[in-house]
Parts: sequence; structure tokens; C-alpha cells
Amino acid sequence: MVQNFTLLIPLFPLLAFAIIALLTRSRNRLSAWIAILGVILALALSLGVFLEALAEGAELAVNPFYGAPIVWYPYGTATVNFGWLVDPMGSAMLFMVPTVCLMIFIYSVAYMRHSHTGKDGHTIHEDDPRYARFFALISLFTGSMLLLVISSNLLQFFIAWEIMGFCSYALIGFWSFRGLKEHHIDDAQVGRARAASIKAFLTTRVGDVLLMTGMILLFITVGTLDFTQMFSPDGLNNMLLGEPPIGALQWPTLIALLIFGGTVAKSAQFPLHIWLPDAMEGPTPVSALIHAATMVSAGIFLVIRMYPLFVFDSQTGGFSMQTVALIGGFTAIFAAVLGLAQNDIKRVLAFSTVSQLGYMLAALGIGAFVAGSFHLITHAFFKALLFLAAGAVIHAVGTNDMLKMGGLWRKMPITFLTFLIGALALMGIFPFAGFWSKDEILLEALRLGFFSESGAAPLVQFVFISLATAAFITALYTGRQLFLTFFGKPRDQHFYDHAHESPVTIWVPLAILALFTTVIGFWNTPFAPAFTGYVGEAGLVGLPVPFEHHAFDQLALISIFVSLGIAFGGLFVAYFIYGFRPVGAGQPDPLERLGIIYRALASKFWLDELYGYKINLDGTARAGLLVRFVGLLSRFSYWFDRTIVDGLVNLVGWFGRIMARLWGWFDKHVIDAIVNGSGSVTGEIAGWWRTMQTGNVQNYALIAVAGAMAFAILFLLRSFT
Amino acid sequence: MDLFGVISQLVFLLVAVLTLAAGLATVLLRNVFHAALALVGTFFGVAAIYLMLEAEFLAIVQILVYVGAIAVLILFAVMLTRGMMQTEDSNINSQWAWAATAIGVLFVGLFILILQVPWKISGQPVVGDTTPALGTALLTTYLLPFEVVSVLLLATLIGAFIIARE
Amino acid sequence: MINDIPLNYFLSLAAALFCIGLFGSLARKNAIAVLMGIELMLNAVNINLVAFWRYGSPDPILNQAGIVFALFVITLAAAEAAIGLALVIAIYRSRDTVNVEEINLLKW
Amino acid sequence: MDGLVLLYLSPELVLIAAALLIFGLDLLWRGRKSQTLGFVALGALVVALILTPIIALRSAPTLPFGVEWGNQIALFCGACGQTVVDISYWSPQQIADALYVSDNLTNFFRLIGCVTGIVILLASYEYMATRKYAGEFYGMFLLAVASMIMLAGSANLLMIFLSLEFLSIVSYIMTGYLRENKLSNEAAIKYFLFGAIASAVMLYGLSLFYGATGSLNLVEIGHVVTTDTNYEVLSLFALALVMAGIGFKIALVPFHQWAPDAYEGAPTPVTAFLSVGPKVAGFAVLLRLTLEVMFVYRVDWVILYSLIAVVTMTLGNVIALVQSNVKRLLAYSSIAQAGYMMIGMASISGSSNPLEGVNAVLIYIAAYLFTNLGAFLVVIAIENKTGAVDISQYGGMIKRAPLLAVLMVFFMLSLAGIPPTAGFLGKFFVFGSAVNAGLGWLAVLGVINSLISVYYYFRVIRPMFFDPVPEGAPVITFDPWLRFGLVVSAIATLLIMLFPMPLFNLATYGAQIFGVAVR
Repeated sequence: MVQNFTLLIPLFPLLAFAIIALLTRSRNRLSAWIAILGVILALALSLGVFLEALAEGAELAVNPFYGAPIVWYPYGTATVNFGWLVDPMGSAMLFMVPTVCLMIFIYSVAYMRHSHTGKDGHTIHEDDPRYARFFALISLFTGSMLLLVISSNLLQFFIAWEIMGFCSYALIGFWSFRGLKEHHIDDAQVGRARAASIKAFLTTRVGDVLLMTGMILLFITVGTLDFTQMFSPDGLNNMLLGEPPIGALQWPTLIALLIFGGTVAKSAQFPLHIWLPDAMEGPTPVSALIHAATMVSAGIFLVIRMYPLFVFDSQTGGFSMQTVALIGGFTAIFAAVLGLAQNDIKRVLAFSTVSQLGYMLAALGIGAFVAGSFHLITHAFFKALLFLAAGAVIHAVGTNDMLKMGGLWRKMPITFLTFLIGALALMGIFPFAGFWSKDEILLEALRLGFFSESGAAPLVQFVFISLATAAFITALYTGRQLFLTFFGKPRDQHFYDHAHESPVTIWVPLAILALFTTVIGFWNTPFAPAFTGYVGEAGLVGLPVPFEHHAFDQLALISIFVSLGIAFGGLFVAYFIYGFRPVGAGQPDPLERLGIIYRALASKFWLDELYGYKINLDGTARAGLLVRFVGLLSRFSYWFDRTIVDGLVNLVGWFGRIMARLWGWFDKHVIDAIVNGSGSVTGEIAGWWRTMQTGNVQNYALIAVAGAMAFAILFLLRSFT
Repeated sequence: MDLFGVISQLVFLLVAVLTLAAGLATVLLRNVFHAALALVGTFFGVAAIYLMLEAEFLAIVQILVYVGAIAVLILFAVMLTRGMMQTEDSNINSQWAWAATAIGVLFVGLFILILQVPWKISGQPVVGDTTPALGTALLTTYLLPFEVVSVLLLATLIGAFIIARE
Repeated sequence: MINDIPLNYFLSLAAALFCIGLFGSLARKNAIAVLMGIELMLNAVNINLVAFWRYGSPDPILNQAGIVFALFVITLAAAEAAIGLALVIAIYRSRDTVNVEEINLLKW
Repeated sequence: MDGLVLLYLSPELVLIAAALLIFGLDLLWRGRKSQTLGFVALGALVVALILTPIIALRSAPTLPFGVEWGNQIALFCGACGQTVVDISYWSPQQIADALYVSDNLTNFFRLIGCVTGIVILLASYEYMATRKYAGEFYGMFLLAVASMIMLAGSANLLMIFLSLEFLSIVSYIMTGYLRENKLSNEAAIKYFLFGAIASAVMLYGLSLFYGATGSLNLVEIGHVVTTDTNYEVLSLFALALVMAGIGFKIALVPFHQWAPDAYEGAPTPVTAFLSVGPKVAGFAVLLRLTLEVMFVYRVDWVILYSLIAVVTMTLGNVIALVQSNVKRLLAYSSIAQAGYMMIGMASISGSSNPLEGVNAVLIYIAAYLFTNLGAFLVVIAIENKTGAVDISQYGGMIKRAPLLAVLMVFFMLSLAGIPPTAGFLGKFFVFGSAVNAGLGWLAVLGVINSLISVYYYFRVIRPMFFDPVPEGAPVITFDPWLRFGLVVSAIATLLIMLFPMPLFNLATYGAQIFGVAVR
């Protein structure tokens, strides 16, 4: 009967927020422990609910845990109530969110302590000047995410959604505080953090506004915002009663698209993805929180929650699901390519998140509900892991630039190991979590696109190709990241010397997340699809349409090999570019330079050896042999370079560069310009309009009189015509 | 139309023209002092219009309040701010042309409206004295606004004192 | 007398006076002159009200709404004038001007 | 007038009597003990606040008081929904004579007025403590609240004009209260000149209504206008002129331009009052006029209101983007907020249920009240200590006054309409009613506008959190009364969102009156 206490789950972190904000603000350590305690309590209760939900099994979809005791306001004959709703997917979220959050919280305790060299040369460890506030804010963030997950009502959902938006604003701009210079944060960084926080807030606000509009329309057409009532067959049919709003566009399509607009912004999908890479200016735990457990997941969860609406729309001939698939599929490949050209360790992960979210949406869009949902869960674990591990690296090394790292695995083996696990999961390599979920998505896309009984679907085929390509590029950039960061020789001795293994409070969360990353995928293997049975068997709340459930067949087997092949292919290419001959200190990234220059460099090296061979022509045989051997090796490597590595580098580099350039340009000049430009245009208008306010009251009065007169004359003329 | 009617109209026209002329003088005269005197003339003209409309009490009030109080106040203010009076090169501000255009349109609109609307006319003659009935109305039906306005006058008194005191 | 002069005459006179007053209040530089314009407008309204009372009222003795309204307008005009002139004097003291165009510290 | 009438008028009478008492005592005490006079004013407002439900409940003696704890307010609001103490019970003769009605709408605005008064009074103690004529200020302030309530209760052109002028004159006085301050002087005279011209124009419109119908009573005028189509042009023409006066009070574009100047120059507590009191009272008049007189011409005034709503919110929001003075920024913000309320006014036209629009407007008013007052209270608290009213001077406020900074965030979120705040609720209802009334495009424009507004609301917050504390800037302390007012506003802003039922019922109750008049 734990389910009756579901509403308390978000209360603990929210309470922790209140306590820290009001009482223990000045005491850092205590604040941190209060925050952690809040999450632990939330986690305990969530796990209780989760286990109870598991016990219910697929039945839960038909009879979800539901209660709406808080009367918010009456509307017509109905009332809007707040409460909780836990269906199978919701319960899975209840398991994932607090678990990941707890790890992030524990990790933050040490992470938000900075070390710097004091005046006397000693290393000083010091809490971030706003340590307690950090924990207050992430508690609020976690609490609102949990509130969102258990919401029984779209309005309640939206409230939590908006609180999260505000938290993201405050946290992304967390270091936009002047006076932090002793913490390695300079003015430029402060400026970037400020700009990033505003950008994140305003961009997601666009989506919020769309979502709110959709919500109001939904309320008016359906008459309720309660999920269970809304998705009862009557509820959605109500939408078709009224006149279609715009031409052939039906109400369900319009509303679904508006709601999807909220997701596009919150989950950073094209074309509103621009805020997410910049959001890296926040502290790393915040990045992990935003990217894994809370904010962007909320966007996907919105589509999952509203899935019956999308299904209903597609049943009545709407195109909202196609839009979702298209945007998801496009974003998946688009962001992956952009990720190729990043040198900031966190930015690579940021683009990777965008790309992976595109995966999920593409899956949801083509109807692979279970696969998309499962990827949401697994992704949260391994992306949190990757971020936290990357954060540990940054913390230890003191830079974000991968080109200044290298060979770090020797210095921080545990971090390396956990990062490796996360990276393998992200690439989709057996047996880690990402493999199972990604494979599932590819399988579904393959099945629906090429082997569907209802004939081939070009859109789904596009999605499959796009996702498969994206999987390849994902493996490539993840491999690149792995090799640049941990392998090869240190490229910057200063940073390398600075590096050290993470303290316990940092690596333990990493280890736990790595454990989850390793095992969670087995929740849903093609052989034993427990998750599919749980989430997909009985369909969704209010819309008991079972999802198509295939037994393990040949296609699944093929798909496993295809996806593994793609992943290993990408990794292999990455190895050839970055692992085979590691990038040296000061060397540019192979992708960053043109092939001709590289070849010229290589040739020069070879000529030098040849020259040495020449002057040693009458030297010892041994020396000659050595020289000859070296020469042979060089020649071989030259050949290898020219034919294989260069070819690959040139091809991939060319493609990557062109695409990254192109899209980067598009990003910077078109989308950013629209967002910033609309700001500056309104600024211009404001500057112009304010000149009306001359300060002369008679001008004002004249305008007022003319206004009243204009209205009067308007009416007068109207009556004569 | 009988002779009396013609005379009535002529008298009305005369008063109207004088009133409007005084009004125009009020807004056009460069010297504010002279303008204030023209304003007094307008007040008298309006009082005459009231008399024509058989609102004798109102005509008296008009002269007492407007001429006796408001005009005197204005004259005082003009004299207190005398420094401004002669130094002005023009008494009309830069937006006057716009204002004139807008007001011209407004006047045409009003004129059309006045001619176009079928006004309700009962044409009842006034039999007897309106003043006692007015007094009764003020202390019965209109007692509330009467009281409110007394409070307002008190507030005005205090306010004017606060604002204008040295 | 009433039967000989159409209502429109009075209304037109009022409209004209109103427009003259409005012009004064919009176009004069001197704040006191602006105030005078406002007084003209109020007088015009009063002519309207009294004319409507005289022509439209079914019982001019018992139903004196228009007259009463006009009476209150006169009273409020006096109150308004008092406050307005006090403000003019105050601004004259602090700024040494009563030119409305120069009273423009607050803008944009 | 019988004894009952005095009961029905008691909140206003208490306020006016207290104001007179304050004037007298101040004369007696020669300007000393002004703080005590402030408490007298507070007491009067509280008494008036308490009297309101008593009046409202008078006709429902069967109401079971003393039921479960904590439910009193909800019960009151719920009960109000069924009991009507308004003109619908009156005889036709009474309606014809009615100058002033003590109906549901009046009661709603009594509550609004008293709450506004109380919150601003709490904030003005510290502000007025060092200033001259503080005693008179409290008296004037009570009169302003009383006239604001009277404006809402006026059912007659004469009373409308009278209360409007009363409110205006008292506002002019309060705006020019800082006699040594050039800006205050200038604000007052601009406010005055603009207001006088606008009210003269409005008066001309009122006289046209009188000419068409021979009556000053709104219900009677409405009767004539509805039955006699001869007066269509005239009514609309008059409405346009009357909009000048009402629009001036509400600060609607194009009658808004006095507002930024007057707001900036006025003493800040007065600014706070101006941004709420006259505005919401103006909406009360507009509601009465629209529903009781003009309802039949809804096609026409919907165009007018929609047009005004669009330009008002757009202009307010856009110009606010470039403001650096917080008072001026909030002035433009309040112009924009009035634009959102006008969306609700326009959606009254909805064929299904006009009361939905009325409800939305009333809910928005209540939500806006607390939010805006809260924001102004923060400004007042900061200004009292430092004299700073510029955004750039707000640096490091989180260090200097954490409570102020955090609450300011909250109020700004509410003004921007982001949950969980009252502002969101208001926008939700207003936009919802617009969509329901077939004015979806208006809602869309409103939503876009609320998006723009986020930018400048966050401009206020940013320096408070992210900029360093200026050299030598004092830590800001403020007196407990102000703190109390702030906390009350914040809690109300939160509770309205979380538990909107009481407010919803109250708004339904306030709108009840129009069921009678709407034809």
C-alpha cells in the first residue's frame, strides 16, 4: 500500500530545498547532507512504489496507481484535481530518476569543493562560495522532476515542468557570479555562463509557451486535463466535435504538435537544440542532472505521457507522429555529426545527448513505444555516468579541452574504467545498457520500415537509415573522446601532473552507475523482454492498445549483428584515426586539418629518415639495418597512411567537416540569429517606440485624444457603410 | 415661424457667437492674463445659454463659482507665475497643427453625429420654479454624491495646501 | 423660446466650444492656459447636459438629472482647478517655468 | 435612504470617517504621531475588510458558521456564489434611482481595495516616517481606497464621474506629495493635465449617453440602448469617448502615456497604489458599462477591446525591454498586464457564457494585485535604505537582502506568468476564455507577449543574483511591517496558484450580478 504515499515522493526533496533555503543556508556540509537525505527518502519511497508496481505487472497499465485528492478548482461540471498517476513507465521513471539523482548528489559533495593554490604555495581546498545554494537548487530540481513524473494532471505536470525550467536557469548560470576568480573562473566564463543561462531559459520558454497553448486548447476541447479522464475514449473523441481550427488541420494534430513543441525545446531537438551545448557552462553535476535524470528526460516523458493523444491523432489521420519521427531522426544524425568536431569533453557529451534524445523520439514517432521508453531509462544511467566521469576528469585535470589531455588512464584508472563502461554503452556495444536499447530501436525501425506487413514506409526507412548512420558516428566520436582523453601520451604535462584519481565520494557513485549501466540492459533483451512485457503488454493508461510484441526471430538476430557491426565499425574507425597513432602534444586533431597538409608533414618526416639513411650509408651494417628497417617501417607507414588512414581520415574528416561546418553555420547564423535576432529586433523596436514617450504631456494627450477619436470615427464610418 | 421665434434665434446666435469668440480668444491670445479675462467672458456667455435653457439656478451658480472662484483662482495663478507672461515668444506649442487637424476631424465627426441622431425631444414646458425641486433632489435622491463631493472638496483643500504651501 | 430653437443649435455650440477648449489644452504652452482650455471643455459638456435636460426630460421639474450632473461638474471643475493651480505653482517654484514643453525630465 | 443603506455602505463610510478622523487628529497633534495615524488607517482598512463579508452574508442568515476549522473562507466564497445582495432584488423604481449599488461586484472590489490598501499601508510606514505631512498622507490614502471602491460600485453616470474624479484628484495629490522633489512635481502635473483632459473627453461621452436615453442610470441606459436601435452609432461613439477616461485610469494604449512618467516620479508607495487601485477600479467600471449598457453591440466593442488589448500588451512589453529604472519598467509592465486583462474583457463576448470572461478578468485582477504589490514592496524596501531605483544598483542583492532577492524572483516569475504562481493562473484563465470565445488569435498574441516579457523580468533579477555587491553598499534591513506585507503578498501569490478554489468562487460570486443584466 505504498502507492498511497506516492504524493510524498517529491515532497522530500522539496522539503530539503525549503530547509536549506530557509534554515541551513550558511552551513555547507549540513545542507549537503539534508539534500542527500531528501533524495534518499524519496528514493526509498519510490522504490517501494516501484516494487509494488512491478508486482502488479502489466495489469498496472489498465489499472494504474491513481489518486487525485487535491481539488484545484472546479471547471464547469468537472473539477481539476491534483494527485498521482503511476503506470508502468511512470514506475520505471520512479526507479531511474531518484537513483541517478542520488548518485549525482553524492558526487556533488566532493565536486563542489575546489582546490587552488594559495599564496604560500599550499593547495587550498575550499567549498564553492555558494555550496549550500547549489544543493538547495538541485533538490528543487529533483523534487520538481519527481512531481512531474507522478503528475496525474497535465497542469500539475506543467507546473513541475516550469519550476524545472527556472532551476535550469539558475543552475546553468550558477557560476555567472563575479568574484569567483580564485576558483579558476574568469570574466569570460562568467559572461558565457550568464548568456548560457538566459539562452537556455528563453529557448525552453518558447517550448513552454507552445505547450501551454496546447494545454489550454486541450482543456477546452476535451474538458479535462486529468490523464486518465483525458485518455478515456470519450475524452479524446471530444476533440473531434468542434470545428477544425485551421483548414484541414485537426484539433488532435494541432494540439499534439503544440505539446510536442514543448518537448522540442525541453529535450533540445532541432531546431531548438541550441541551448543544450551552451548549458555546459554549468557545473558538471548540473549537466548530468539536466542531461540524464531530469530536464531533457522530462521532454521525452511528456511525449510518453501524451502518447495516447499521438496515437489517437495518427489513427484519425493526423501527422503528429510522423513529425515526431522526422524531427527525432533528423536530430539524431545532425547532433551526432556536430559532436564529431568538438574538443570540449562535455560538449561532445552534450551533442551526444541531443542525438540520443533524437533516437528516443524517432522511436516513439514510428510507434516503437517500448524501445524508445527503454532507451530513455538506459540512457539516463550511462549518460549520467559519462558526465560524472567527465566531470571527475575535468576536476582532476583542470581543463575541458580533450586535446590537452591524453594518457589519463594511468593516472585515474577507476575513472577511466567507469568512463569506458559508459562509453561502450553509448556506442552500443554488448553487453552494456545502450546496446540493448539501441538495438531494440534499430530492430523496430528495421521491422516497421522494411518488413512491415502493411508495406514499406519511407519515413520509417529514413529513420532507420538515419539512426543507423548516427549509431556509427556515435561510436566514432565516443571512440575519439575515449582515445583522446585516456590513451596516448599526455599532451600537456602540466595538466597531466595535476591529474589524480578521484576521491571516494566521487568514484563510488561512478562505480554504482557503472554497475547499473552494465546490468540494466538485461531488463529488456530480445530473448527475455521483461520490460516490454511490463510496459508494453497492456498498452497505456486509458488507451489499452497493446503494442506489437514480436518473439525473438531471425530479424532480431540480424539486427543484433547489424547494430554490433555498426558500433564496432565506428569504434574501429576511431581507433584508426586516434588510437592507432595517438594525437601528440600540440598536434591538431586529425579531423581538423586538411589531408594535404598532413601528407606533407608525413613526407617530411620520411625524407629526414631517408637523409639519415644516406649519411649513414657507409656506417655500420647494424645502423644501416636499423635505418633501413626504420626506413622500411616509415615506408610502410607512409603507405598505410596514404591508403588507409588518410583515406579514412579524409573521407570522414571531409564529411564531418563539411557537415559540421554547414550545420554549425546554420546553427550559429540561422537559428541563433533568429533567437538572438528576435531579441535585438524587439530591442530596436523598443528603442524606436520609446521615443513616442517624449516627456511632453501634451503630446500624450494629443495621442490619447486622437486615439479616442479614431475609435469614435471608426464606429461612425462603420454605421454609414 | 413667428417673430418671437426669429428674435429667439437671433439672440441665441448672438450669444453663441460671442461665447465662441470669447472662447477662441481664450485659447489664442498670447497674453495669459488677457486670455483669462476672455475666459471670464466665455463663462458669462455660457451662463446666458443656461438662462435661455431655463436653468436659472445653474446660471447663477455658473457665475458664482466659475467667475467668482475659478476665474479668480486662475488670475491669481497667472500673477503668481508672472515671470512667464511676457517672455513667451509664442503661446502655441509645436504640435498645434496636428492638434488642430485632429480636432477639426473630431468636430466634423461630432457635427455629423449631432445631425444624424434622432434626439429624444419631449418638449415639456417648465411650469413653475425648478430651484426648490432641485434642492429637494440634491438632499434626497442625490444625497450620496452630495456628501461625497463635500469630502472631496475637503480633500482638495488639504491637498492644495500640502502641495502649494511654501 | 425653447420651441423656436432646435436642440441641434445648442449641441453644435457645445461641440464647437468643446473643440476650442480641446485645442487650447493641447496646443497652449502655458500650463495655466491648458487649464483654461479644460475649463472650456467642461463648460461645453455642461451646455450639453442642460440642453438634454431641457429638451429630453419628460418632467423638467421632477427629473433634473442633467442639471444635477451639471452642478456636480461645476463643483468638480472648481476642485480640479484648485489642485491644478496648486500643482502649477509648485512646479513654478521648483522649476521656474510653467511651460508644459519644458516639463519633460521624465521621459522614455 | 433607510438604515440598511448605511450598512450597505459601511466599508466606504468607515474609510471616509477614518480619513476625516485622521485629518482632525493630525491638526490636533500638529503633525506629530503620524505613525499612530497610520495605525488608525490600517485599523479602518481592516474593519472595512471585515465588514464586506458581513454585508455579503447578510441575506443568508442560515449560513452555518463555526463549521470545520480552516474552511471558513472557502465556505464564505462558496456561499457567496448562491446569495445575491444586489440590484436584482430591487424594484424598477429603485433601479431607476440607484446611484450606487452594493452588489457582488462591489463586494469583490471592496475586498480587492482593502487588501491593496492594507499591503501598501504596511509598506508606507517606513517610507513616510521621515517625510512631512505623513498624517495627511494616510488620510488621503484612505480616501483613495474609498473612492476606488466607490468607482467599482457606481451604477450611475454621475457617480461614475464623481468617483473617477475623486480618485483622480486624490491620486494627483499623492503623486505630487514630495514637494521638494522635481520629479514628483512633474509627475503630478503631467498626471493632472492628462487626467483632466481625458476626463473632460469622457464627460462629453457621458453627456451623449444622457442625451440619448434621458437617464443617468446604467441599467436604464442599457435598456434604451438595447431596445432602440436608433442609438447604435451614438452609443458606440460615446463609448469611444468614455474609453478615454476609463482607459486613462487603466492605462490602456493609447491612453497610457501618463503612466510611466507618473509612476517614476511618484513616491513609490503611491506608485504601487496607482499600478493597482485605479487600474482594477477602471476594470470594474468597464465591466459594468460593457455588460449593462453595451452588451448588445458586442460585435463592435469586441473589435475595440481586442485592438486595445493587442497594442497595449505589445507596446508595454516591448518598451519595457529597454527600461533601466525599475519603477518605470514596472510601469510598462503594468501597462502590458492591463493588456492581458483586456483579452479577458474581449472574450466576454463569447456566445456560450459571457461570465467566463468576467471570471477570468476578476481572477487576473486578484492575481495581479498580490504579485504587483509584492514587486513594488521589494522596490520600496530597497529604495528606503539606499534610494536606488535603477536596475544597475540592484547588484548583489542576494547577499545584501536574501529575502528581497528571492521574493523578487518569485514575483517576477508571477508577472511573467510562470507557474507555480498566481500570474500563471490568471493567464491560464484569460487565454483560456479567449480561446473559448473564438478569439484564439488574441490568446496566441498574448502568449507571444508573455514570452517577450520574460526577458525584461529576468533583467531585473539578474543583477540581484549575479552582480557583485557595489562598494560600500549597505546591507538592507527593513521594518517588520514591510516584511509582513511582503510575506503576505508572496504567500498569497503562491496560494492562489495552489488553491485557486476560493478565488475562483469569489470571482464567480463577483460576476453573479451580470447574470441579471446581460441580455
